[in-house]
Amino acid sequence: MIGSASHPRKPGPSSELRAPVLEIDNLAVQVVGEPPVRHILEDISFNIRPGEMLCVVGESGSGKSVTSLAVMGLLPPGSLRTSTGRILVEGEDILKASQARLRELRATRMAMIFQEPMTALNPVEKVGEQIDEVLRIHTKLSRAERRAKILEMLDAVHMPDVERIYDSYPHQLSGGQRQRVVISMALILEPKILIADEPTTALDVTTQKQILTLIRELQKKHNTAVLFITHDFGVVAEIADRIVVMNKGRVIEVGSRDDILAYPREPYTRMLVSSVPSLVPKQRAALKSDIVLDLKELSKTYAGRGFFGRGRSIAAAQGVSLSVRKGEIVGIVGESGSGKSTVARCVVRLQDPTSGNILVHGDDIAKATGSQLRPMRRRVQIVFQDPYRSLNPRRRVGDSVIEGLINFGQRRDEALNRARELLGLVGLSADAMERYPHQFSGGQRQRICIARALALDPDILVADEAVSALDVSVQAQVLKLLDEIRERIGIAVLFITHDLRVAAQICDTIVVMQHGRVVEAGSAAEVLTAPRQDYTRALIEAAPGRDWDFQNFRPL
Amino acid sequence: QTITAVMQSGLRVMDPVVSTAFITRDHGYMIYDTLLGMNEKFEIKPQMAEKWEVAEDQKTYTFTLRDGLKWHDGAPVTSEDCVASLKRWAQQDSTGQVLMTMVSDIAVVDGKSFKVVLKEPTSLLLESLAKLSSRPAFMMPKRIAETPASESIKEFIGSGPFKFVASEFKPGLKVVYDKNKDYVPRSEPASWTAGGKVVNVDRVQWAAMPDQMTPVNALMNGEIDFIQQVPFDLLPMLENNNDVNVEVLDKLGNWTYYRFNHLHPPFNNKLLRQAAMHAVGQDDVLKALVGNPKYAKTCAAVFGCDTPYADTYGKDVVIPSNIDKAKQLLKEANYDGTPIVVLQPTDLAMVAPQPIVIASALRKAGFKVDLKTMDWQSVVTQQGNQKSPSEGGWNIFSTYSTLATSGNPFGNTTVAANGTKAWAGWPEVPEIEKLRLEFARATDETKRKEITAQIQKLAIDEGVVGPLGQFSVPAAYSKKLTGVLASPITVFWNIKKSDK
Amino acid sequence: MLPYIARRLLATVPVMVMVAVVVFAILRLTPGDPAAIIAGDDATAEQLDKIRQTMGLDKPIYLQLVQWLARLMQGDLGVSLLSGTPVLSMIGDRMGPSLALALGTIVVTVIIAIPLGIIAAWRQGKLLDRAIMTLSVLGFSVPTFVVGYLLIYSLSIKLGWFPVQGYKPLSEGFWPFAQRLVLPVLALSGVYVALIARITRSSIIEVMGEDFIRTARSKGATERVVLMRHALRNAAVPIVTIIGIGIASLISGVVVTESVFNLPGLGRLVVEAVLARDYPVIQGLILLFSFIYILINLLVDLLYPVFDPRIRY
Amino acid sequence: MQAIVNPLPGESSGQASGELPSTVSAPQTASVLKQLVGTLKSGPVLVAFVILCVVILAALSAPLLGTNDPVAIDPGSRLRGISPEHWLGTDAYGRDTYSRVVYGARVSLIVGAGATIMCILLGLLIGVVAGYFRAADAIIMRVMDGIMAIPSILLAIALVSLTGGSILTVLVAITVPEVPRVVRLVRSVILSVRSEPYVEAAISLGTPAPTLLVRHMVPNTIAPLIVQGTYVFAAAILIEATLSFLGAGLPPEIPSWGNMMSEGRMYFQLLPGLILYPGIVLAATLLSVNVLGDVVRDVLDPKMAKKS
Ligand SMILES: Nc1ncnc2c1ncn2[C@@H]1O[C@H](COP(=O)(O)OP(=O)(O)OP(=O)(O)O)[C@@H](O)[C@H]1O
Ligand SMILES: Nc1ncnc2c1ncn2[C@@H]1O[C@H](COP(=O)(O)OP(=O)(O)OP(=O)(O)O)[C@@H](O)[C@H]1O
Ligand SMILES: [Mg+2]
Ligand SMILES: [Mg+2]
Repeated sequence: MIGSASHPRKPGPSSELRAPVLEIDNLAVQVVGEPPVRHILEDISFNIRPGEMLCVVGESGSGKSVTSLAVMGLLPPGSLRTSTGRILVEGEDILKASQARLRELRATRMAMIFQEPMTALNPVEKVGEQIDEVLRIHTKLSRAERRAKILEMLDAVHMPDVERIYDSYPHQLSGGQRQRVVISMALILEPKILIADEPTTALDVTTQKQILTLIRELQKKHNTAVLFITHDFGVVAEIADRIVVMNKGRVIEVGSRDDILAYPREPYTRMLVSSVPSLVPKQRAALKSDIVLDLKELSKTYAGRGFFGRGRSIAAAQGVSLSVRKGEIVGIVGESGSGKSTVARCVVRLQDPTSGNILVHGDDIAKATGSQLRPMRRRVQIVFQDPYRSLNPRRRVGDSVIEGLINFGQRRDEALNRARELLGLVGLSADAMERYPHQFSGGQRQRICIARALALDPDILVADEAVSALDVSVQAQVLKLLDEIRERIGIAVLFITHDLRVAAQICDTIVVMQHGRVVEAGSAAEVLTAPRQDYTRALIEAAPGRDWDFQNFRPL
Repeated sequence: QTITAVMQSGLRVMDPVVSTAFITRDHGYMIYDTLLGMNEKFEIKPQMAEKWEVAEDQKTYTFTLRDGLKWHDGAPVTSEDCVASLKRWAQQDSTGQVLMTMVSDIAVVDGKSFKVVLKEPTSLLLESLAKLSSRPAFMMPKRIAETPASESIKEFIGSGPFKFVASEFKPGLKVVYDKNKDYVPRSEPASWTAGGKVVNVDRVQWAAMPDQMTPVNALMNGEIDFIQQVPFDLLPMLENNNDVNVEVLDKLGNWTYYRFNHLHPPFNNKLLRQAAMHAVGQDDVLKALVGNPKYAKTCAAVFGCDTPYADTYGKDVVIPSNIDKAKQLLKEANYDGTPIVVLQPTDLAMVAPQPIVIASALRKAGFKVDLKTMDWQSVVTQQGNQKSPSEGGWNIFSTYSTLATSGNPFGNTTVAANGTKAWAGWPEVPEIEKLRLEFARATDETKRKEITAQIQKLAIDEGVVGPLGQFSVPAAYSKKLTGVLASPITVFWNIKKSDK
Repeated sequence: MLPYIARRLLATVPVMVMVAVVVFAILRLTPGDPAAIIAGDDATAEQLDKIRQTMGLDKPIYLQLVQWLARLMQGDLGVSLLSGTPVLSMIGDRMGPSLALALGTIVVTVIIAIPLGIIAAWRQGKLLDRAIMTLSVLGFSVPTFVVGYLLIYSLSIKLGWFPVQGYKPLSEGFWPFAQRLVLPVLALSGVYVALIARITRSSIIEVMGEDFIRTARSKGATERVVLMRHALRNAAVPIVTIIGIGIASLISGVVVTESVFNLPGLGRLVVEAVLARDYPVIQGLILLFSFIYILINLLVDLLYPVFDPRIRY
Repeated sequence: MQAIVNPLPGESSGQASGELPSTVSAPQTASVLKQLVGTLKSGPVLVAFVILCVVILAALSAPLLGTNDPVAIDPGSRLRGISPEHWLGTDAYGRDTYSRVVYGARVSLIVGAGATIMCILLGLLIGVVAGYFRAADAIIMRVMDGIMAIPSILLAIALVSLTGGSILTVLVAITVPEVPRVVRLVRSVILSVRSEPYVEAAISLGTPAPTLLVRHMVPNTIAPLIVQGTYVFAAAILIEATLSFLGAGLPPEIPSWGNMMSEGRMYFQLLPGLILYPGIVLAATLLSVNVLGDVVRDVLDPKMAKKS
């Protein structure tokens, strides 16, 4: 084991005297049923003291969630089980506890918040009732008492109009509100330990900030120990007392926030931390090349549902104008629902714009249909956010990459040669052609998607959150790749992201959208360092970990 | 007291003049009465008529009605009613139509009597008025009898022993009859449709059950009292039951037969018809259809065995299955392999097995057979199709009739042989047509027997009809019922029901 | 909501017209002649012609269709060719037994199938699950009439618990009514129980993989609560859909059951009418069936919001 | 919402381009067969497989299995019990029950498989059109509603009297009312797949609609179609029995398990074997088809497999 989990170098001031509420000791988790024992977790040891905020970081698949589920006793019974070790909650080993005892402990001693507020709540039950269920299970309070307590709790998580919220269904609430409901549910019985598994990943930055502040506040108030799982180093820099770094099912390093971020001992930790993109935009010379893509007053209104539904139209993009030059990367940023994807989808004509022009090298493709659209497809390509669903799982990678070429009449063997070249370009070996998507990691898949998009030699590449689903380390590689390609073939890129760090790293120009409108546009340096709009400023301020320079392992 | 009887089909068409369906006929005997009846000795007896008088010249018959006859609506039965009823009936009925060619006048004499004037003497008049089946000459009130013969009547009022309860009638499901308290039965003992129709119960309710198993179960469970026709295959279930009587009531029974299509090859060739008749054996048919030999017997007579006109001519042709002989005839006739289209109904147990056995026998003899399955209704429609088999027509179909109907050359439509005007199959044998007319004119029984024997010979030799054998369908009834009469028509008078 | 229902009902008109026209065409193309049925099988061609004439069957088909549609507009479904009874009153007469049978079947199915499905989902992969699923396949492989005979033989004839056949309307008392429905309902339920138990199981298993189930567990809820309170309600929409489809397809199942148990219902009427080529009756029935079918679909759609508040009209 | 999608199990970080995760979870042509063969290790699956093979083999080699002519009647020896000449006795026409059960496998498998194939092909075709071409959708679905409202018995009787009873008419009568259900299923899958990123990627690569459908959308319908298919298979054989019961089924000469049971029902107290023997074979076959259908579905659709 690396690092001394039970003896942090610099224990937080408030927690050093007290006994840990959670102690994980030499925990191992294995897969059930497979004859060669496969361990998902091995040798996990760390602890948390009351009032402490312990962040667990690590790449996707490193075992963060499995660890937290093990603590809750919620490992999927058919597939995973703990093989050795102890998990002590206030001194009680929950691995030895009966199911009934475990149920008693849940929500009273240890509670959990999950990543997806959209799916973590039962969609068919009022949220008040769902919180109420916790009280019904664990307390003997009367109905009125419970209700009062819930309303009080909702108030404590800063919900407006708590009476109404109580009687709302999850789908009637925003993502942030739902996450507050989940938090209320978790904290209403004042558990000693709160496990938060990526509680803000699904939220946009401004909401994320509110939720982080809220957790912090409640933690202070009730002196709760929080096990906070995240892969976002910005968040870690913001809130952590101590940090546990995990990789491939093992704890790599444990230490105080400053130790890990400033003096990481393990090369892996160093690599992770230094991969976090900087918020400081790179200085680039303004481009004077030709304008490849020119959007003029582009608008898209989604009509209400069809024949039987009541019409409720949404103006997702309104009068969006922007232009992209050859070799330029233009970023579109903005909070969720601001219309970024809508613009992207109109540009590649997956959606028909309601009005406005899309000029590609001066040709308007906004109204092109059928046969007119076909030649245009060569010129504009898109890469999507989700690398796992962007490739047809039933087709070999090679076939996916050459699909466009074949569509435009190239011979198969020529196309295959070209595909090999392209895979080389994105850093994959030629034998990838014969394999299926599931045999690749997310980052590799995203490269395949990029290779596929490049196969047709497009003038414009639209990347809709193309790196959002990737780990920082992988993200850094893909960003580097995009930048290289831009340099090499001079492609124009429309880069959509909600992550200002990424935008700062890669974009020449940044366009800020809000409620379907462009509110600010300019060079990356201008927009990020001297924002003119309050909205832009708020976005930047909400970005977590702004005061930490990860590349250089120091605070700003 | 109510008797609940399950009849072989549901009553839907209620006009016994329009329809010849057995269930409609049975319904007719419940609510209507006939002028004359027939007893088990095949004797013609007065029923509504008090008496009839024949004039010297044998050409004028005067019928006088009994006293006390009343329609169900309370009106007295008059001779006007009877004349109107007779006229409507004669327009529609096949025997009636022949009769009318010999009648010069039907006229009211007074309120209680009317006369029929013939062009030439014939016994057909009395015979047709006493006709058991199908389309007996039922008497109705004049206003109803004036409905055109092709249009169904809408009011069901007769003078019979039961009254139709219109409010409880559910077409196809249920018919209810109340005892007609005003009915004056004759004093003679009841026998077939003659004699005193004494009703001993308050109600008779007829039901129809689509699945044959249901009535058998229901009778065993005491839910019903009477099953008109028990499927042969289910008989063992009832025969062992101590609460149930199984008995053949229609002692005359039925005969089953098949028809060739005389218009089209290959059966426009007499030799091939003969070949087929040699090939098909009655034993196999009867076993498949009836099973239990108690209820079946082979019979070559086209007018039925045990009837006055029974005849054995052709028994060596139609009874055994003589495949060798058939093969030989096939060769002689140079059968060219034209497929034989045999119509096979699937939804009616009484007619489903015959085509299968026929097809099997024909195949053995070397015929090529195409068994075409369809519902019975389609067979009925198809059989009238005179087109060639390749254009949707047929070569063979099979059905059955009651001997109560088929016992003479008029009731028996299968022997009509006037080509395309004849019944389905359209045989053209002018000699038979001549004989039939002679039969109508003959009044002497021995003469008639001679005529029918000649018809029998021609029918077999020419392949007009292929008799497949005779069978009786037993009825079953609860032992609570007593006095159930054996009769070719299912009758509900005379029956008593005890409570236990 | 109300405008939605109105729109939906309005949209049924073209479907029903289509069905009516198609069925009309099918019927008239099918050989078979009501006149022959009325007159009996030894009627002469001349007699048949006369009968056809009086019933208007000699007119060209399109004319018959137009006349039928015109009368339909006035709410007149015509009269049975055979008995002369108005079609509407025939249908009215036969409605009760079928409705009772169908409703009874649904109730019994739901009462049996859903718990079975829940148990199977709960014991997923275990012996009990396998047993239930195997039984449900067996339920699929025994024709309704065989089930019917077995029930009659064992429960009526041998044990004498129930009458073997017949129907008594509710107005003659509940017990006589219910007593005669038990066996048919059981016989008919077999297939549906099998179907719905399977759907319930797989829907629940699907829901059990959702995140909110994990949330519920992390609250300390027992498996029973998780299953009954969280999983079942979320699985309701697919289950209700299948029940809806099931009801719509009940019509065919009803035919056999009504035959075996001699229930005077619509299923029998349709077979009788088809076999007798009683055109007006068939047409009326088909219209009724398609209307019922559409109504059930609508009902199912209206039920969705009850189970899933996200669905709104 | 910027949902960070949780990776599938088995996806480790893999920064180096050559590194491959170990667990295999998605479908893949080469391994599908291997996986299917692998499932035979489980007892019930093996039993199901063997039963189905036996039934199919029996159907194929019916004349070699000591059978007599299944159509040959012999009214003289009707309704016999088990005997050396008639291994399972005889029916009401004196036909050999054993031979009819064996030959019945042919017909019943043809009816089941035929209806299934016709339903799936038609349903797929219509469903794809409805799901993909939005303009056609409303009309197609209304027509499907209409078809669903026509009871299959009516159709069967109409067809049987129009063309005579035959396997084909029975197939059509069974298929037509079932098709709308398959159409609905396919349509819903197509609708949901339409917005899958890989489909959108293919669109933006200029893939023409037919290729798009065949390559990227239709394969997603296979797993649910297999489940639906096993249901149709069972339903077809049962509906055939029901049609025979109503007298609108296969010609009684042609042996099928369905019409054997329907014909045998009259003797169910006298000679229960007439229902029992075909019934047992039918149940075993359906059970096997179901088990195997589930297995194939699981292999093709790992998402479902994980859950059920
Ligand atoms: N039920 C399971 N059966 C088998 N393996 C599993 C199961 N659940 C998770 N794993 C494996 O355990 C490892 C750790 O998964 P875990 O979900 O804890 O990762 P994580 O660190 O939370 O990743 P992420 O940041 O993507 O959420 C992964 O390799 C995953 O494939
Ligand atoms: N197909 C659609 N039909 C109706 N409304 C839509 C559709 N797609 C998007 N919208 C709505 O349009 C608005 C803009 O959506 P869009 O996806 O462009 O936002 P975004 O900026 O990409 O958000 P995110 O960062 O969450 O991806 C949102 O309110 C969304 O709900
Ligand atoms: Mg995780
Ligand atoms: Mg977006």
